Amino acid sequence: MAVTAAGEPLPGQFLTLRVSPFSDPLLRRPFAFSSYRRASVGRGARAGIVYQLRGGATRLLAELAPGSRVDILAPLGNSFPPPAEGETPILAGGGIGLGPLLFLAAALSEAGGPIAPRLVLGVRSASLLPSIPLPPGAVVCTDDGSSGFRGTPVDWIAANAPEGRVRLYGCGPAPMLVALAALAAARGWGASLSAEQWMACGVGACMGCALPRADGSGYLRACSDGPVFEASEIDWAGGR
Amino acid sequence: MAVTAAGEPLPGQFLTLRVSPFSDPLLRRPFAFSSYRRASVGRGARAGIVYQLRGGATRLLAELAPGSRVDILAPLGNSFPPPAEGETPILAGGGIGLGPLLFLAAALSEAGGPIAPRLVLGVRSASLLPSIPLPPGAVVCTDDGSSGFRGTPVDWIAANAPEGRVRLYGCGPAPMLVALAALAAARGWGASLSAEQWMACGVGACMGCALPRADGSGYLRACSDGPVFEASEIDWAGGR
Amino acid sequence: MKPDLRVSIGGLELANPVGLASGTFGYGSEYEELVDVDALGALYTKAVTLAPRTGNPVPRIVETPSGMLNSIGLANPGVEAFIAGKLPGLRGRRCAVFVNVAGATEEEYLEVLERIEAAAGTGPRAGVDGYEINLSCPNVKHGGLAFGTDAAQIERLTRALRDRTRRPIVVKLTPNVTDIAGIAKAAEAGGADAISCINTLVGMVIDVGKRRPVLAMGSGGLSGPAIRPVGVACCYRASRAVGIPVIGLGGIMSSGDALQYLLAGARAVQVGTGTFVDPRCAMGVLGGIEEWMRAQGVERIQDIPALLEV
Amino acid sequence: MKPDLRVSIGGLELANPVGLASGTFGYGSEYEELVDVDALGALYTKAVTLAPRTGNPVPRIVETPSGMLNSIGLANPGVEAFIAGKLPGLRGRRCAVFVNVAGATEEEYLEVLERIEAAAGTGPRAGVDGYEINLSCPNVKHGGLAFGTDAAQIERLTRALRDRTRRPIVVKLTPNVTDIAGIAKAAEAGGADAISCINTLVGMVIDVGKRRPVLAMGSGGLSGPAIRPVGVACCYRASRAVGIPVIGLGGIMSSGDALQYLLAGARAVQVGTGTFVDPRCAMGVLGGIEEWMRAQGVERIQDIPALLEV
Ligand SMILES: Cc1cc2nc3c(=O)[nH]c(=O)nc-3n(C[C@H](O)[C@H](O)[C@H](O)COP(=O)(O)OP(=O)(O)OC[C@H]3O[C@@H](n4cnc5c(N)ncnc54)[C@H](O)[C@@H]3O)c2cc1C
Ligand SMILES: Cc1cc2nc3c(=O)[nH]c(=O)nc-3n(C[C@H](O)[C@H](O)[C@H](O)COP(=O)(O)OP(=O)(O)OC[C@H]3O[C@@H](n4cnc5c(N)ncnc54)[C@H](O)[C@@H]3O)c2cc1C
Ligand SMILES: Cc1cc2nc3c(=O)[nH]c(=O)nc-3n(C[C@H](O)[C@H](O)[C@H](O)COP(=O)(O)O)c2cc1C
Ligand SMILES: Cc1cc2nc3c(=O)[nH]c(=O)nc-3n(C[C@H](O)[C@H](O)[C@H](O)COP(=O)(O)O)c2cc1C
Ligand code: FES
Ligand code: FES
Repeated sequence: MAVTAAGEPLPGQFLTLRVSPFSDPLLRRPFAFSSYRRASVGRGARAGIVYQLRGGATRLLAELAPGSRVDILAPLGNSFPPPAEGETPILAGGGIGLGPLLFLAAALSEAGGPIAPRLVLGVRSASLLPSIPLPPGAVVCTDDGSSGFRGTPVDWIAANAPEGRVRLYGCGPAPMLVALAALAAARGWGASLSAEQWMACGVGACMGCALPRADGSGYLRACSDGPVFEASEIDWAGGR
Repeated sequence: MAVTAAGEPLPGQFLTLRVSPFSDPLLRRPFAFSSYRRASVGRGARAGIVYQLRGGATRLLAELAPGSRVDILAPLGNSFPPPAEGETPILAGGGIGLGPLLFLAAALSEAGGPIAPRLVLGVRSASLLPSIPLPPGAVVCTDDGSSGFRGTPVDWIAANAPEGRVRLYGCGPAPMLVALAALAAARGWGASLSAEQWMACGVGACMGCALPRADGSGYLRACSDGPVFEASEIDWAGGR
Repeated sequence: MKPDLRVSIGGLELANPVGLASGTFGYGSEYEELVDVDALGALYTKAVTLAPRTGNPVPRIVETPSGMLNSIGLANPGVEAFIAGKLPGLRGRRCAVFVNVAGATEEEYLEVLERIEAAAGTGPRAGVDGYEINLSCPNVKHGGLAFGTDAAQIERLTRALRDRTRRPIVVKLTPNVTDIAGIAKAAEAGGADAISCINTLVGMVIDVGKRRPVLAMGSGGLSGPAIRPVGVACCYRASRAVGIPVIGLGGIMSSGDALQYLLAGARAVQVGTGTFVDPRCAMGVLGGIEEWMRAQGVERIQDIPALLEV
Repeated sequence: MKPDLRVSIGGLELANPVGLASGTFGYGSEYEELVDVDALGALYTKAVTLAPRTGNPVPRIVETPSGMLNSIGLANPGVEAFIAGKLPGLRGRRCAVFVNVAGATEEEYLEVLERIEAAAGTGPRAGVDGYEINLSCPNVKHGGLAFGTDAAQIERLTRALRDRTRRPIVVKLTPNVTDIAGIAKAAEAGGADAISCINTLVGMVIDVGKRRPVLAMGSGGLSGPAIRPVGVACCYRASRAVGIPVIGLGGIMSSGDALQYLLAGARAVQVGTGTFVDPRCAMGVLGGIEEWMRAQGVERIQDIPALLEV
């Protein structure tokens, strides 16, 4: 049975799902939306996620037969803010951070802003590249150089960023977020980063998904204050 | 991966299986063999169980795709003794107690004793009849009379038993075993009953599956002293 | 015949026995769109302490087999911000509201309660109908062992709280003790109107790859279905040790689980971790209890404990 | 380089840190065809008491979320039958054998140990290499609370046992106490060579349909993965309270789980319920520990606890 809150997801928002009726694995698992298509005559709404096999829940997810029903709670969290007037949007994804950026890239293209968004995806090695089509102009980076640019998305962006104001949109592992925040600070760019943190409730009730504020004054909740934060708000290295 | 002890199963023996790699459901589940066919040239050995959906483990079992591998430990426990010279074998099964009796009936027929075994199966209602072929001459009993004889296998046997010595073979819910033991005692028949008890180890190590001895002197283990006991050995009403 | 689901705690009538456990439902607004809180019997707030607490360093949670550990660390805005920011919203609740009170010293507990008493007033819709005293806070005076482990101290604290409010006081017991019956008796002797049990069990998970505890604080509190058998056993013992009602919790995911607690002697239950797994868990628990009572012909909640054959 | 897996407990050398927990492996013969016991470090026998015990009424076990409850009730043939029937078989073991000793009074513990000492003699292949003292038996003199809950009594009992044997004594701690560190210290003060923790947690499951506890005894002991976080936390605390080795157990199913215990401070581990789920569990745990040590370049088992960053 799907427990679904009303509303259409925006890029950056996530869902939580429960894949097992048993008590192990127990907690719902969060996944970012990677696409959303409104319902139209004769066709239901359709949402997508991109996920990576990690442990029990993702294994069960992968074993689900097509057409299976899963218990979903969505949409949750905030969303990526649009680029300000004159900002070039650059989307940096690491590994499973790709999902929400695909959604954002599609939304930005659809909105048809003056500057086309550029997606930069980093993976460790070519074999880890997801088997889904990337948007036009996407740059692939691999740590080992086995495909595309050798290095991280942050390296690529540092070397190839256009002149003028940039807004970074980032989602990926903590070290990448740390590097993106540092790059944005050094260049004076805006940066909207999507945080990952273990979650219990996903709706702001348990304080489990806390992220340390950059100014040391306490914590913000990844699930309901985020998952998207302005890079300067969070101590990205202190989250795990 | 199948952890299998050496040896071919005999009627009355059981296997334990683990259906989930997660820790809920946790314990292995015991099921009696309902058939066994030796390996021959070009064809592997094949064993069968008959099971009923009850809770989590049997649900997972039912959801397994054909050809799935499961972790099995077998054969475990003792087996039904053959009927003594001149004893008519009557096999009384209640619900899921059918499995081991099917195996026994086949083995007795194959052994070709002087007197053909007679299987009497009881279920609450026709809708609960298993969808597997029963051996020739099998009698079906339903509590509500919706198919075959109205009443329990014990009622049928009490009314229809042949003259002379009988050996009862029974497997089913506790009330049925109690009634079978009483019938056998009253008529002076031998009776080999297969016990059901919750099991943890299945091999005699944990003392979890204890059954009270009829003489009050202590307990026997369903898994390794049984599961088959002479009816007079056990206090059948004291097991749960 | 519709079963009578009402439960009385120290003179306060709860519409039904199902509540939402402290720390798992915030102050009631977070799950607003998903859960009809007012259809339930009670809401137990996140702990309120004297000063604001930002909470423990992160990570604060980790999943375990059929459970989870948390070390949230009583993150809360402090009693003044609670009064200014949360109490007004709670005044609109139709279910009973128990404010969960915590502190590191006896004085802190008393001060929190006094300030809320003063702010809430005595009229209806006060925003607070009772207090749940969380004794699992490390006790600075007792070398870090939690408050809830020393019977004499619990009796004294309960009595001091008792003197300061006419609202029902529920004392929440930790299972991390040798003799929960003795602790329950101490709370009763101090004048508690009810006890709730259990709080979390102390647990630890180590990240073998990183060679350090997963939680930044090292250990945390274990909750969820894993601890249900411990909770039911504690409830069974505690309810036989005292005459006041016992409120059972720990790992309740379904009405069957809740009925285990009620049969074990509880007069009411709370759903904690279950809400994380399924936000509508508590509503399902309530529906299932009512259905069971109907099917079994049980008329009143308080008749359930006597049905247990031992 | 092959890691050094040896572990020393009171001068006794175990070939490796993995043992089979008391009560889950009988006296070593039941799993014979499935498990190469002698490849492991130690076998801890089912409890031995003075008189034979038939054990508790049935049902004795029930599954719980990620765990199980048991109330076997120390079913065992008694010390004399143990000596006559089991000791000879144990003399053939190449792994270390710890005889688990239980009793309802102090005298009973002493008597069991003395009789085994006398029967085993002092030569090699005695059938017993050490003792594990099970303190979770309800203590008749202390109103039914288990032995393992009173520090002074544990120290006295351990000292009395110490005076009667030169073989290593492992005192097994129950987690059902307020202060496990204090209990561990008492065992050390009494002369224990090691402590093992944890024994089971008290739990209860109620059959809502039958309106009675599933176990005939009402409550039982909770084991399995559900309790692993509690075991790791106890081990962490106990190993910081004492200088003697700590043997960790509770919910170990994999080498990763065992490494949590070793990093938490344990010098050795035991596999209990895990053997029920997978008879080869302990062998897998052993293999995985060795592999991990190799991959991480850790030379000796006793170097592992220091690797934990806190
Ligand atoms: C807001 C948000 C959005 C996410 N979006 C995606 C997505 O689009 N695609 C995707 O593949 N994954 C996403 N994740 C991560 C995803 O939730 C985890 O991969 C998943 O929970 C793993 O579950 P498991 O049972 O398979 O693995 P587990 O066995 O639970 O864990 C395996 C490993 O994954 C890590 N992990 C587990 N849970 C979390 C968590 N909540 N946050 C971070 N790391 C975790 C741990 O390091 C653990 O060791 C997102 C997480 C968050 C918080
Ligand atoms: C020696 C032996 C042979 C068996 N042979 C068969 C067989 O051939 N076919 C078959 O369908 N079943 C057989 N059973 C019973 C079978 O083991 C249970 O149906 C199964 O364990 C239920 O698992 P579950 O997770 O689906 O249900 P659970 O959720 O574990 O339990 C559902 C209900 O089933 C009952 N139950 C659970 N475990 C046991 C158990 N070990 N013994 C008795 N009752 C139990 C309980 O009353 C429980 O309420 C046998 C049991 C034993 C001991
Ligand atoms: C994330 C989290 C936070 C909690 N915070 C509190 C708290 O502030 N005060 C309190 O008394 N109990 C707190 N608890 C304990 C729960 O109220 C409850 O006693 C415990 O989780 C067992 O119930 P459960 O298994 O249903 O979750 C918290 C539990 C969790 C999981
Ligand atoms: C069926 C069973 C019987 C047990 N019997 C004993 C016993 O006789 N003596 C003892 O000290 N511990 C006994 N225990 C406790 C275990 O040795 C162990 O401490 C506990 O189960 C936790 O470990 P585990 O989670 O790996 O099982 C028993 C446990 C089980 C499950
Ligand atoms: S996951 Fe509960 S507050 Fe964010
Ligand atoms: S199930 Fe362990 S002895 Fe029978």
